[in-house]
Order: sequence, then C-alpha cells, then structure tokens
Amino acid sequence: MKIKEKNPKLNQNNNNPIDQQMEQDDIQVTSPWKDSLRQLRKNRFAIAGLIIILFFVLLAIFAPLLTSYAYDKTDIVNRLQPPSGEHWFGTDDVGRDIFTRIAYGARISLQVGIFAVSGALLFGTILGIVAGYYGRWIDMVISRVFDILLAFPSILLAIAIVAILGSSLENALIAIAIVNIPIFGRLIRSKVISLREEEFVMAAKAQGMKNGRIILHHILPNSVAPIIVQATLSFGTAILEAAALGFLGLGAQPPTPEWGAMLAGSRDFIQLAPWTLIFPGVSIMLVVLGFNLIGDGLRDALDPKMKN
Amino acid sequence: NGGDSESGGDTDKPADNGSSEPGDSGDSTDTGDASEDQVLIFARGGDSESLDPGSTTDGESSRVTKQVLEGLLTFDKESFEVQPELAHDWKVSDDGLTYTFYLEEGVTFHDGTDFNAEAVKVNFERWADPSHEYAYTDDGYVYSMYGTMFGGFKGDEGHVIKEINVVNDHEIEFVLHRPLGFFLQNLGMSYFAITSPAALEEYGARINENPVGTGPFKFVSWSKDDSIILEKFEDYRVEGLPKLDRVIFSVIPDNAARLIALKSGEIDIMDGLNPDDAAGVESDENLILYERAENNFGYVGFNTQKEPFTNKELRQAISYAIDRQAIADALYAGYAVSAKNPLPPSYMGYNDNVEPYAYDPEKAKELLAEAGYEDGLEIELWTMPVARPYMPDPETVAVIVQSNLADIGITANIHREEWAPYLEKTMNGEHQMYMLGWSGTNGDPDYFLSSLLHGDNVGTSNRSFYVNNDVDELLDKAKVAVDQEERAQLYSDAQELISEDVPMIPLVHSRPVLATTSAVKNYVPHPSTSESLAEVEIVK
Amino acid sequence: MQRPILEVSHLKKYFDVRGGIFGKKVGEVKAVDDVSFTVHEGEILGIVGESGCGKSTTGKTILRLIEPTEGEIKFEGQDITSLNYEAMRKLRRDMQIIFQDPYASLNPRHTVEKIISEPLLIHGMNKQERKSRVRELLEVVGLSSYHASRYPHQFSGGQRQRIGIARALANHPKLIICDEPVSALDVSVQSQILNLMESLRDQFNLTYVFIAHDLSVVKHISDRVGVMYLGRLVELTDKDKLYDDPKHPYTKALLSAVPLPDPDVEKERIILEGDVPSPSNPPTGCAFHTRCPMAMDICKDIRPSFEQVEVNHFVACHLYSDPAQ
Amino acid sequence: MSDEILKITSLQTHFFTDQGEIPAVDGVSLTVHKGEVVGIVGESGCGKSVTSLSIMQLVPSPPGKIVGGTIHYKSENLLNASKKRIKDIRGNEISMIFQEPMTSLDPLFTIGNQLREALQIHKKINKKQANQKSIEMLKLVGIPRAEEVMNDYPHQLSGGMRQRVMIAISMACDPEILIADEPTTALDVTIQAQILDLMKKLNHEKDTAILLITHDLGVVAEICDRVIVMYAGQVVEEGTTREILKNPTHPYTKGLIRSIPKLHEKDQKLYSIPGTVPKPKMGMLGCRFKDRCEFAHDRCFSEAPELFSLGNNRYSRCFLLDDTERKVASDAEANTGS
Amino acid sequence: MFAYTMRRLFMLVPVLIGMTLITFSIVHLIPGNPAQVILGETASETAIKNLEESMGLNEPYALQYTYYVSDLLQGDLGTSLKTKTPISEEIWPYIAATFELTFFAMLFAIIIGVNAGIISAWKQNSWFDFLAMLVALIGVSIPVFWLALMEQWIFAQELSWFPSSGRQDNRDPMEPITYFFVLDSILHGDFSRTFTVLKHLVLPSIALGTIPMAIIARMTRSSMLEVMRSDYIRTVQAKGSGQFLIIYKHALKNALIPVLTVIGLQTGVLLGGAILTETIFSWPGVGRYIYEAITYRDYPVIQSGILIIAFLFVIINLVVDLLYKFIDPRINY
Ligand SMILES: Nc1ncnc2c1ncn2[C@@H]1O[C@H](COP(=O)(O)OP(=O)(O)OP(=O)(O)O)[C@@H](O)[C@H]1O
Ligand SMILES: Nc1ncnc2c1ncn2[C@@H]1O[C@H](COP(=O)(O)OP(=O)(O)OP(=O)(O)O)[C@@H](O)[C@H]1O
Ligand SMILES: [Mg+2]
Ligand SMILES: [Mg+2]
Repeated sequence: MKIKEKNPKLNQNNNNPIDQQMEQDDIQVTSPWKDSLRQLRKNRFAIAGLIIILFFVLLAIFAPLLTSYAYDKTDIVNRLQPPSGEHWFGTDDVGRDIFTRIAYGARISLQVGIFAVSGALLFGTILGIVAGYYGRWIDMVISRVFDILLAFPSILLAIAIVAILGSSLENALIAIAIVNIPIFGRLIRSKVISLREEEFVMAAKAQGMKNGRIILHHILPNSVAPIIVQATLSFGTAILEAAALGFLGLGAQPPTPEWGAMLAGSRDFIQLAPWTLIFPGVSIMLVVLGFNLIGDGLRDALDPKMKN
Repeated sequence: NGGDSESGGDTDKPADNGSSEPGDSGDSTDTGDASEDQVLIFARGGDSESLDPGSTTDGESSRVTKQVLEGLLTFDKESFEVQPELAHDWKVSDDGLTYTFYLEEGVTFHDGTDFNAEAVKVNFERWADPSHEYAYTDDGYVYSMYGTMFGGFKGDEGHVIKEINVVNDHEIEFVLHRPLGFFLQNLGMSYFAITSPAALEEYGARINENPVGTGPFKFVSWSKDDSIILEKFEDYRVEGLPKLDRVIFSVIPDNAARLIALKSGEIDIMDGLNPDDAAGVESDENLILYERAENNFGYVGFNTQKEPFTNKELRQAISYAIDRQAIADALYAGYAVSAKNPLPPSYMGYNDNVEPYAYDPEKAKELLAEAGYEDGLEIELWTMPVARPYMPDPETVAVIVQSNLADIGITANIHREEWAPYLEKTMNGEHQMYMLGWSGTNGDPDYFLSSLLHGDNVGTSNRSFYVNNDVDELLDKAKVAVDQEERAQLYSDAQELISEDVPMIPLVHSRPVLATTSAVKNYVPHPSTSESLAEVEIVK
Repeated sequence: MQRPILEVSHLKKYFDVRGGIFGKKVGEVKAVDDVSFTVHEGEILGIVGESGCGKSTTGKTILRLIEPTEGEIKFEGQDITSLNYEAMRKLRRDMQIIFQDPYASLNPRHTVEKIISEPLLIHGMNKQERKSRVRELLEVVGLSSYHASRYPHQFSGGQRQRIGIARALANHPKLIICDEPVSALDVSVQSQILNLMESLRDQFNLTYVFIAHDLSVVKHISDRVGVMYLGRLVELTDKDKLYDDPKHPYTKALLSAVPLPDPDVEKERIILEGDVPSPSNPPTGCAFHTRCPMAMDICKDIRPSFEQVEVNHFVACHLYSDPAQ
Repeated sequence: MSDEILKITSLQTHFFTDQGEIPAVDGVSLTVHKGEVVGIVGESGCGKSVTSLSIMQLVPSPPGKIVGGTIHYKSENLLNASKKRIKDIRGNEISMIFQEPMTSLDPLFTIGNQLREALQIHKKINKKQANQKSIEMLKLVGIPRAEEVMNDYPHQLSGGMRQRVMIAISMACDPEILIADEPTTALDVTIQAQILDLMKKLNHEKDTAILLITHDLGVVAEICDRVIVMYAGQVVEEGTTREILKNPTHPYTKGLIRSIPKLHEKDQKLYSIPGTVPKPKMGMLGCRFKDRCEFAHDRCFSEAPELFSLGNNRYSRCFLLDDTERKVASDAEANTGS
Repeated sequence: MFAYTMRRLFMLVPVLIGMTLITFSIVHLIPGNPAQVILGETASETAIKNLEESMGLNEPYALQYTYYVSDLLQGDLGTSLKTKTPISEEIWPYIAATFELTFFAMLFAIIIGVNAGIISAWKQNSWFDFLAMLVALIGVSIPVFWLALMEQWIFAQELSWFPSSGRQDNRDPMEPITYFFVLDSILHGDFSRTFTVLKHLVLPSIALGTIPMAIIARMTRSSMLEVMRSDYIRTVQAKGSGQFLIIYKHALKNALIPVLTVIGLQTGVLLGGAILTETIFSWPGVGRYIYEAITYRDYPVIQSGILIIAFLFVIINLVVDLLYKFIDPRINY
C-alpha cells in the first residue's frame, strides 16, 4: 500500500478548509421553525390537542349542517329530554337541542379565544416592546400599569370591567382581552430586555441598524416562540374566563349558546337533567385541554428552555 | 344585648347545649309526640338585608322580622285579609279619617320593656319623619315602604297621616288628612311592625342587626350570608306558642344545593324550589310540597304614547298572538296561571268576568290587518337582564314572545339593557314594547292598579304611559272609599276598561313552590312570602 | 508607524449600582476607569486582562454600544462621543465588532445570507448586488457560497465565528474591535481563525483592537499589547517588549502564570495571592497593591499615573515613576 | 509506578437520543496508579467528561448508558457493584470536581453545610467533629478566614474560592482518586495557577491520585505525569507528559501541539488542523481523524486503527505506527518538516 | 432583610394607588343610577332623590376620590347599601371564611401538587408520571364552577359523602370566636365539631384547589427535572449521598423557588375562583359577598370586596417575595 502525498479531500488552502463533516451530515436546510414543527409532530400529546381543537373547529364551522335544530328554537313540550337518537345530548329546560347549542357554542368559544387573545397579544406586544426596548420612564409607567392590573385576580378584574361596560359577550371579550394584556406585555417585555443584551442584537446595533429594524428583525422573531406558547395557553384561559363570566351572568346573554351561560341556565336541573350540565362542561374542558396540550407541545418544540 | 339573657328565664341557655339535652324540652311544647329537637332550619336563597323591617323592602328580611316583631294588625294565614295582632280591636270613624286601635295588654318586648301606645307612636313617627331621632337618616335609612304606602313622609303633600294620638297606654288614634281605602291593609304589612323604643335608644342605627320586638321568637345572632338564629320567646303573649325552640334561617343560594340539603335532612324548609323539581318533591314521601298563592304578575307592556303602540287594535292583535300557557309551562312547570288582569286572582275586586285575549293567531292577524299592518311591522322588544319573582327567566319569555309575534308577521328585535338603565329608560319612555312585572305587598288592588296604570304615575311606575281619565277616576274613588265592597266594584270596573285598552298584556301569575320535610307540621305559606312560624312544630 | 486611526483618552465607564429602599444609586462599578491609548492604522492592538477587568466594556464603549461616562474617543481624528444617533449609526460602517460567543452573536432565526447581507442594506445595495457580495464574503472567510442558505445552528463554532467575521467585513470597515473572538473555540479551530484574521488584515489593511485573556494568543497576533487590571491599563507597549521585558508586577505575574505546554521550560512562577478585587469597590491607590508582591507604602494611597517609561512603553507603577515627582 | 488503582478497559458509553445513538465514549482504556497524576486532553466533545462521569456512574440516564467495558477500582468492577457500594465509593474513595465552580455548589446551603454533608455521609462523626474537620479542610485548600467562610453562601465567594471549596469537599474524606474535570477552565490564569499549585500540593501531601481532564496542554505540562489524548470518543495516544509533548506520534497530537500559539517562541505562522472535530456517531468507518489528517491513506478510510503499543506504556492509534509502516511514516514526517 | 422589606413595601405604593383608582372607577363608570337600582322598580322618585343625596353622588369625581382614599386610610371601607352596616364592621367573617377556604384549598393544592410533582420528576416517564401529568393537564382545563357543580352532584347528592353547602352543621351552629371555624371549634374544645367543619371544607377546597394543584404539580415537576440536571446536584451525587437526601434536601429546596412564585400567583387565581366556588357551596366568604353585591349593585361592597381581595393578593405575593429571600440567600436588592 502506498501513502498518498496528501489527503485528497483536504483543501490545500489553510484559510479555506471546507468542512467535510457538514457536507456529509445534513445537506438539507432546516430552519429553526421547521425543526420545531418536526418536533411538534413527534409530540403525541400535542397531536391529541390538535385533533381535539380541529374537532371543535369543524363542529363550529359545520354546525348548521350537523343539526336540523336551531340553537334558540324552544320546544316546550320536549323540554328536559334525556339524550336520545333525536336529541343526541338531550334538551334543556325550554326544549332546545343541547347538541345544537354546543355546536354553535363552539363558535362562540373559539371566537372568544381568537378575539380576546389577539387583542391582548396586539396591545401586549406593543406595550411590552416599547417598555422593554426603550426602557426608562416609559418602561416605569407601563410596568406599573401592568403591576396594578396584575394585582387583581384576573376573573375579578374581568368582573369589574364587565360591571363597568355592561354584561354582554362583546364586553366580556373586551374584559378578557384587557386582563390578558399585562400577561403578554410582561412576557414580551422581559424577553425584549434579555434579547436587548444578546450579542446578536448588539451586533445588529453595531452594524448600524435602525431601532425599528432591530425590533422587527431581531427582537420580535426571537420573542415569537414564547409568545406563541403563551397565546395558545391563553386561548384556554380566555375560554375559561369567558365561561366563568357567562356562568355569573356577566358574559354572553341568553339565548346565546355560550357554554358557561348554558351551565348557569341549567344549574337548577342538576338533579333532574344532569346532561344539561355535563355536556357543556365537558366541552369547555375539552377545548381548553386541547389548547393546553398544543401549548405544552409548542413549548417543548419551540422553546425547550422555557419549560415550566 | 343584656335583654336577651334576662328574659331567657328558666329554660334554654342560649346556643349549643339547649337543643341536645332532653330534659329541658318539657315545658316548651305540650304536644306529646313532638320530638325533643324543636329546631327548625329554614333555608332560602339569599340573606336578609336588614332586620329593621321598616327600612327595607326586602322579602327575605320580612320573612325573619315576621318572627321577631309584630304589627298592630296582620294578615290571615293564607290571604291578605286583615287580622288583629298587637291591636286586638279597632274602630274607624264614619268619615274614614280617624282610626282608633285597642292594644293588647301585658305584652312585653324581648328586652323586657312594656309594649304600649307610646311605642307604636314612636315607631310611626320614626318612619314618617326623616329628622326623627330614631330615623337614622344619616346612616342611609330610608323608609321607602312607608312613603309608598302612606303617600310620602311628614310634610309631603300626599302624606295621609295627620297625627297620631296616644289615648292611653293601650289605646291609640290615627288621624288622617283624607281617607285611605287601604289604611288597615297597610297596617297588616310586616314592614310596619313595632320595635322596642328602648332598643332603638340602645342600638341606634345598629337596630338593623338587633331587632327587638314582641314576636314569638327573639333574635340571637346573625352571621351574614350564612345564618340568622332566633330562639323561643318564653314570655310570648300567646299561651303555648311558639312551639319551636329555635329557628335558624340559613342561606343556600343555589336552588339545587338547597334541595339536596333538604333531602339529606340538613334543613327543614326550603323556599324557592325550582318548579321543575316540584314533581320530584311530590313523589318523595319524606318531603311535602307547598304552593304559595299567586301575588304577582309578569307582563309585556306597550308604550302607549309612542308609535306604533298608540294604536289600540295593534295592541289587541298582539295580545291575541301571545301564548300565555306556553310561557306558564315553560318557565313555571305549570306552577303558574295565565293572567288576564293586572291583578292577582285572589285579590279583592279581581274581575273574573273580563274576557281574556285567548291565544288565537288567526284573530290576531285579522286585527293586525284592521290596524293597518297587514304587511307586518318591525318593533323593538325590550327585555330586562335580571330574574324577578314574576319572571324567573325574562330572556326566555322574550324569545317565546318573539316567536309568537313572528307567527303573525311581526318582527320583534330583542333589545337588552342593564337593569339600572332599563328601569331609567323605561321610566323616560324610550322604549316601545317592554317586559316587566309587579309583586304585591299589602294585598290591596290599589298597589297594583294605581301604580301601574294611573295617569298620575306616568313617568314613574306607569311605564306604559297609559292615561285613561275614566280609569283614573275609578281608581281615585276607590282609593279614598272606606267601604271595601264599594272599592271592589270600582276596581272591577277599572279592569274592564283596562282590558279593552290593553296598555299591557298580563302574562302569568306565578305560584312559587316550596318544600318541607314531612316532619314539619302546621306550616302554612303566605302569599306575601312572610309567614309566622309560631305554630309550626316538628314531629318526627 | 502610520497615522493614528483611533485615539482613546481618559475613557471611563461607570455602571450605577442601585439599591436601598428607594432604588437610589448606592454605588458604581468602575468597569473602565481612565483608559487612554492610541491605535494606528493597520496595526493590531491586543488587550489582555483577567475576567471582569473591563476589556469588553472598553471595546463596546469605543463603538458607543455602551455610552461612555467620560473621556474622548477620536476615530480618524473626529471625536465620536458627541455624535448624534444618526451620525453614529452611519459611522459604524467603518468600525465593526466581532464577539466572543459565536453562538450568541448570530441571530438564530436568520439565514447566513440574511445575517451577512443585513449591514449591506445601509448601502442601499440591490438584491443582486447583495447576493453576490455575500458569496464573495463567504469565500473570503473560507466558507462556501452554498452555506448562505443555512442557519447558524447548522455550523460548528469555528464556522460561526467565520460568519461573524464575514458580517463584520461586509461594509469594508477600517477598524474592527475583536472581543475575544477565539476564546470559545477549540485549540485546533482557534488557530484557523487566528490565521484567517491575520490574512484578512493583510488583505484589507484592517486595524484590529484584539481583546483576549489568553496571553499566547494576543502575543501571536498583536503588534502592541495593553494589559488591563481592574478597569485600568497598567502596561502598554510593543509585543516583544512586553513579553520579553515586562515592567509592571502584574504583567510579570500574569506571564509567569501561563502554563506552557513544554516540559522543558522551567519558569520561576509568581503565584499571586488572593482574588481580583471587585470593580465596585476597587482598592485605593494602585488597584493592584493588594496582590502585588512588590507593593510599597505609596501604592496604598496614590494611584500611579500611566506613563511612558521607555520609548513606546507605558506603565502605571510606582516602581518606575520618576523619583523626582 | 506502583499499583494500579483504577483500570478502565474498552469503556463504551453511548447516548440514545432523537438523532440516534451517539458513541460518546467508544472503547476507552486507561489506567491510573496510586499517587499518580494522569491527564486526559482532547478537544471539546471528544468524550472526556463522559469518561469521567462513567467512572462515577453519573452519566445522565436517560439518554446515557454504559454499554460495554469494565471499570476496575482496585480489584472491584464498579460496573457490577451495587448502588449502595457505588454511593460508598463516591466522594469517599473516588471523588470528583467539575469545571464550573460557579454552579457546582448548591446556592441555597452554606459552605459549611455542604462540606459537612460530605463528611457525614461517609464518616461516622457528629456535627461538631464534622465542623472541625471542615474548617481544617478549608484551611488546607488555602482559604483565609475559614471559620467565617463556613457560614457563607456560595454566591459570596469568588470563582477561585469556590473551586477551592469544591476541592475541599472532594478531599474531605481522603479519597484515593480525585477526578477533576477541567477544574480551571473557567478561571483566570492567575487563579488557575493557584489552583494547580494547590492540586500539586495535595497530590504530594496526601498521595491522592488525580485524573485531570483538560483541553489545555499547558496545564498538562504543568502537573501531569502521564497523558492520554482523546479524539472523537477514543484514546488516540498515551504516554508520559514529556514524551507526548516533546515527541508526539499521532498526527492529531502533533497538529494540536503545533497549532497552539507559543508564548516563548518567536512567532511564525500558526499551524492549523483543517476542519472540525467530528461529532461521534455510530458506524464511523476507518480512522476518525482521517478527514483532517495530512497523512491519511487508503487504509485509514477503510479500516479503524487499533491502539498500537510503542512500548514503555506508550500507545498511539495510527497506522503509521503499525510496525510495518513505521518506516514510511518517518519518511513522510521528514518530508513535511516543520 | 428590613431594608428589603421596606423597599418592597415602598414599591407597593403605586400599585395600591392604582388599585384604589380602579376600584373607585368601578362605581363611577357603571352605567345607570345606583339609587334607582337599589330601590328597584317599585321605588318612588323622592326616595331615589334622597338616596342619591345621601350617597353623595352629586360631587365631582376628583373630590369623591379624595374622600374615598382618605376614608380608606382611616379604615373606612364605606357602608353597604344593602345592609346599611359599615363594611369594615361586617367584612371580617367573610374574610375569615374566604381565608379558611383558600387556606385549605391551597393546602390541598400544595400537598398533592408538590408531592405529585416530585414523584413524577423522580420517576420521570413512568406510568405514574404519565398519569399524574395527564390528570394535571385536565386539572388546569376544568372550569372551577363546573367541577364544583359536579362534585356537589356526585359526592353530596348521589353519594351523600359530604355536605353540599355551608361551613358547618346548619342545625347546630357554633358561637364564632375568630370566625375561622376550624380554629373556633378547637377553641371550643369540641372536636366532633372540628370534624364536621372539616367535612364541610372538603368539596369546596377540592374544587377551588384543583387548578392550583395541577399547576403546582406541573411546575414542581419541571422545576425538579431542571434542578436534577444542574451541576450542584451532580456535585451532591458525587459526594455519595442517597437519592432521598438529594431530592428532599437539595433538589426540592431549589425547585421550590419557581414553585413558590406559582403558589403566590395561584393564590390570586384561587381568590378569584372563590367568587364562583363560594357561590355554589354557599360559603359565606368575600367571593360570595361580592357576588351578592353585584346582583344587588351594592357598589361600596363591590368596590371594597374587590379591593380587599386584590389587597390580599398583593400581600400574599409580598410574603412570597420575602420568603424568597428567606430561601434564597442570593436575593439581595
Ligand atoms: N451592564 C452592566 N451593568 C453593571 N455592571 C457591568 C455591566 N457590564 C459590565 N459590568 C461590570 O463591569 C466590569 C467589567 O466588565 P467587562 O465585561 O468589560 O469585563 P471583561 O474584561 O470583558 O471580562 P470577561 O473576560 O469576563 O469578558 C465587570 O465587573 C462587570 O461586572
Ligand atoms: N446528555 C447528553 N445527551 C446526548 N449526548 C451527549 C450528552 N452528553 C454528552 N453527549 C455527547 O457526548 C460527546 C462527548 O461529550 P463530553 O461532554 O464528554 O465532551 P468533553 O470532551 O468533556 O467536551 P468539553 O471539553 O466540551 O467538556 C459529545 O459529542 C456529546 O455530543
Ligand atoms: Mg468580556
Ligand atoms: Mg467536558
């Protein structure tokens, strides 16, 4: 056997040693997002959560096709019917079909989640970024406001806000959004503050990047992971809070088939017709569980360090 | 609080040990087979506001004060017929301006002081005169029921009581400015029960937590939102009463929980039974179901001074379109009667001859066409956000009314307001069609008819803005008439006119149901929701 | 020597320490305390010192990534401490920085392409131009153009540092502050980067301020070396002078403490007692007197000035101060 | 050297991760004699820490698992020992200190508490005695004000002090072997000098064998008697310190030494090994250094070299040292010169 | 420690001011005339006028706010419109009831949550871990009020294991001393009564404590797992200590710090959840006090009730913060 003069795979230029290892290992380009997605797909809990949510989304979308009843059509003769082929989930105290109401209620709950969370997200993000990036007195002011809002148990603050605005689904939504603003705001603020000190942000600054660009291209994309996770989890809490307000009579008003309000309306029939309570309760629980499962999965996939 | 223990006398020591020791039950009851445990737990949905009856309009309060304090008069066990209480007799002058009451003798308050005419006078003056030393105006006390029932307060133009004269210790005279047809009726109300002047002196504004009266039970303690404990007043003026040693009024807000507690024997009486549970109670041999006589009505009203409901035919048409029976069934599980007059049937002067607007969509459509709305119309139906005794689920009623109207081609858009703005705005006449109701207090028809439909009350309690001079005249006459039969006729006539005009569609009179365990004997529910428990006993 | 490109005089950076009931300022960390030096065009000035002595703060303050508390920084004769935000931003094209941690200094969510092309945006280059410039830069630092579409996490430490260097080079800077660019790298990779940096300097006539704590590395790459201790420069001179004839006792101790991978070298080791004092509470007088084997009475009270004791050899030590003074 | 107290033979520790099985330590053998200081050097990720953790059986599991080999402490195979026995040995006969003095002490307990704990676990002594002994230990590792430091919390101490405390803890029970995993990497040079000095002193005074893990050949030169060079999970060269540094045989070792900037030599262009350290993975074919090796030839790509003994306890994992190829190798070396 | 406490207290001031501003606004932003609502649909106009005046609703807001704050500082929480009793006089039994309930709910949550978390972390990936975390996930997803209703239905009605409502035996109420009934019954020396009171506590505590329990369990687990991976735990292991010492001495104490934060925050959730739970279980606590006040529009009570709960929450978090310093010597500002 003869020794070769030089290893043929070696680049002669010492300054330009192309990394053999890299080329062999992973030619395919994976972005951090794709990696996370792949991670997520492997998470069985998250998949279960997705399936649950998908189920309710479909239920909400196709509600009119799935049932021949109207959610507010009363039918006194057939009140408090137990579940049967006719009424899958039975009927309530004025004879409305509970399955129909659950299906339409899914629309409400999902809307609550979407609007309350996106509202909170929007304002929370703006406030959080402003506070975190610019610091000083503006941070002082915003942080104190957050402190104050967070000093109230959220449901209580929501109650207070609804008391001011009047009880309705819209106002409950607004209240829940407001209650959630400081949660997002704080999260983003702390994320921004820690990112502001990161070397790559320093580097961007050293490159001569403008503040706006640094926020949009460096700070925001790197805060997105915890925000997404929090948003998913907040979906669940928002739905729970809306249901609680509905239950207290401060949220959606009858005959709106909001699940919490349905529970409140059926409270007296717990002995007589438990199904009027079981189905809406289980629905709330499942939707919230779904979002929590996805949120947990996302947390593991997106932000393993944030696990808690 | 020295008063409590002094009069406690020979039997029960307060609180814990009394009920469980067998020895001391001997003299408290004479019913041989009564169990030794004469403690009654009465559970209800909400706590009392105040135990000073005059300063509140709250039913949960009078329920309790009824046991502790007594008035000059009271009502019959089952109706609003006036009966003697602290006044064993009375006399009315022919002009209806002077009432003389002869008081029971030898009656003492729970604090040991004597009950006498002076005490009565002090109480009435306290209610009438905001500057009275016991009026506690600065502490937020308002005797609104007095104002409503006696035409205002001292110095007001409408105030009917001119003066109160103590004839002697046991005789008192009320002189009126003008006759008041339901003066005696008013005195039967539990709101006008007599508190010990000594206690007013002692407790001041805290009298609302320390009621001292002459009733069968005396007050022991009150844990807010939890329980009020009363115990037997040994020196009660009626021999052999009360039969119970203790009464505990417990608060269990949730209807279902309350029923569970009743079934498990944690409580003895529950008020506010869900009508749907009535059937279950009836079939349970350990429980007894009671119904209260109807004393209210819920209605759908029109703003008769606002288009389109200035049109009588339209109002009539709508009246035919509404299925009252469905509402009674849906919301009251049948424990309600459909209404045709703005007055409960048990009331004096109730006109049973009024022809009801029976459910008849066809006729409704005809009338609608006559009124010029053959193509239908679109209206706003205001509904209130809170449950009331006369309408436990206003939204559902609204939904039913809405679908009834839709059947005859009227599109009703349900409009919701918060409770406070709702009351304000309907008072200002911003509404078209609205829902509300009325509950009786003194059992007099005037309280219903005048408040709701007298032209003078437009802009306040007459939210239908109904003005019919003939009706007003009849009501005015009836108000001052002293002869009850004459009054009855006048009210009856008024109802004919009202029914023709349809300023409001009476929907139902509810008959609230309640339940006790079968051990509870001699319990008779009263339509006013407050009944004396003096004769109740527990027999296991 | 060529003309000075960077002149730092009496640079100070104090960080406030807040505390107490009202969050008032209760003290300050004197991270950089009166540092002066000059860097000439095309030279490499090394700065060494122990952890926390203020090397990075000095580097960042020069770029005004941290605002200096006091002092003057002249870049090409222009005092930059008074420039406004916008002017400073423009100027940063000419002054760049490379960080110690190749993992933290690249945005994990951007592709290499985006990372390197971002500074080019300032030039208003179009997409095509930017793309080809990125390729060019990648070749320059020894990577291939196909790496452009990858993300930082797909590279090894050495490669990431190359990306960081490419980014710094993007706008043809004149001065690069290198804040421990090789400290996080393995020996075999470290030498690759050092070689790369040297050749880039020659290629583009760059000027480096090269911060490191490894004396051998600094020695290898620098023309002149400054030694920092507790926020102050204690010695600054040509490399050879410093390593062959250190004057300051701290420099001597530092040099003797470096373990050499050569079993034959028998050094006389000076092992310093104790720890580096905290910069929030530096000793009076000469900051080093607490650990100095040659401390004199005067050292406790009087802070030695930073003086030229030989040609181009600056030392802050009473041992060398003019006895006349 | 006298008796062997630690003998590892073909140790294999693998990690079972999402990305597959990683043979972090792949057939490592080494021996430590009584009172000897042995160094393990190698670049980041080559398996130094995993080797040391394997000895202590502290490899995080899952995902890590020792899948093969033996670890003999004196005459006992630790891999077969009971859990109880392992606990008895840990900290008592074999103790370990870690790279990060900042995080290696429990922040919530005082120094005294943590020192006493080590003593109380193994020695049947009461608290007072433990206290006494702890203070003694602190003094031994050169901590001034030892009594006061006993009541301090870790965050109140500097990095160097903490590392001294760590050493005090690990030496408290007079172990036979001290495994030190990069004990000075996080420290400044002047502090590092102090710590190395201390370790030398302890080695002399207590005759404790030290297995020192580092990536700094300077540190090795300073303190070690013998050196083991690791590359990608394997031992590539072994010998006395002097021989390894003066006369490296494996191309990797050679490259490594040449790529270090020298403080005391006139500067010249640095040598650099191209490429990066490969991450260990299963089924690697041939020599692990082949891709970066100047001398790689066909055999290196198809066949994995074994550890060739060069006599005198000197080993090297390169075909060039296979007797049959010796000659060619020396030729090649002569050609490159340096 | 003192300076730290003072500083924390000082930092509370703006929060407290903000809180009073919010509670003050509640009354003044609510639509409708409070007087009208209080007196209801049968009220006469004069009655409404009188009430308005006596409530001082005609003054400018700024003035009303200063009155409000100065009253608060004097311990005057206003007077309940419903009972006409000064709130400060009648609120103690409610606070005590809520305290007792939240205490037991938290006790339940902490005991079960922390231990489940520890075991889950210890036996990571075991069936226990899987099950516990599944239960915890469901636990955080359950609406409190629904859980309460279901408990009531199953355990009170169908099985009759526990009473469905109230704090003690209705038939035989005791003379309150502190209004903490467990304590009172012990003070009375009547242990059978203690048992009854505890029995009444079971269902509401579980309903209220389930969410915090689930969150604490999850937090404990992940915190434990993280701590178990830390360098100092490895050090302890290298010393040769046993698993028990490692987990319960070193790991738990370190893991407790984030758990403590969660406990503090969850107390707020708990206090908020009380409004639902107390209503369902007829628990005469602040939550129900507020709920009743909402239906009655008893503004001073709504105001003060919310303020008191927020205040309790803030105080509890302050205590948690101070506890940190107790546990963690590093905290030093
Ligand atoms: N933002 C800051 N706030 C307060 N103190 C700071 C800040 N940044 C740095 N310091 C302090 O200033 C001193 C100098 O820090 P600097 O980072 O410049 O040191 P360094 O020499 O770069 O150290 P290393 O070798 O560890 O990187 C340190 O004591 C550090 O704690
Ligand atoms: N917990 C783990 N999970 C998966 N792989 C691991 C784990 N710990 C170590 N490894 C792998 O084992 C290999 C060897 O790691 P080890 O920590 O022993 O390296 P090292 O030589 O100590 O490096 P350094 O100098 O950086 O400390 C690494 O390539 C790493 O990928
Ligand atoms: Mg630095
Ligand atoms: Mg290692």
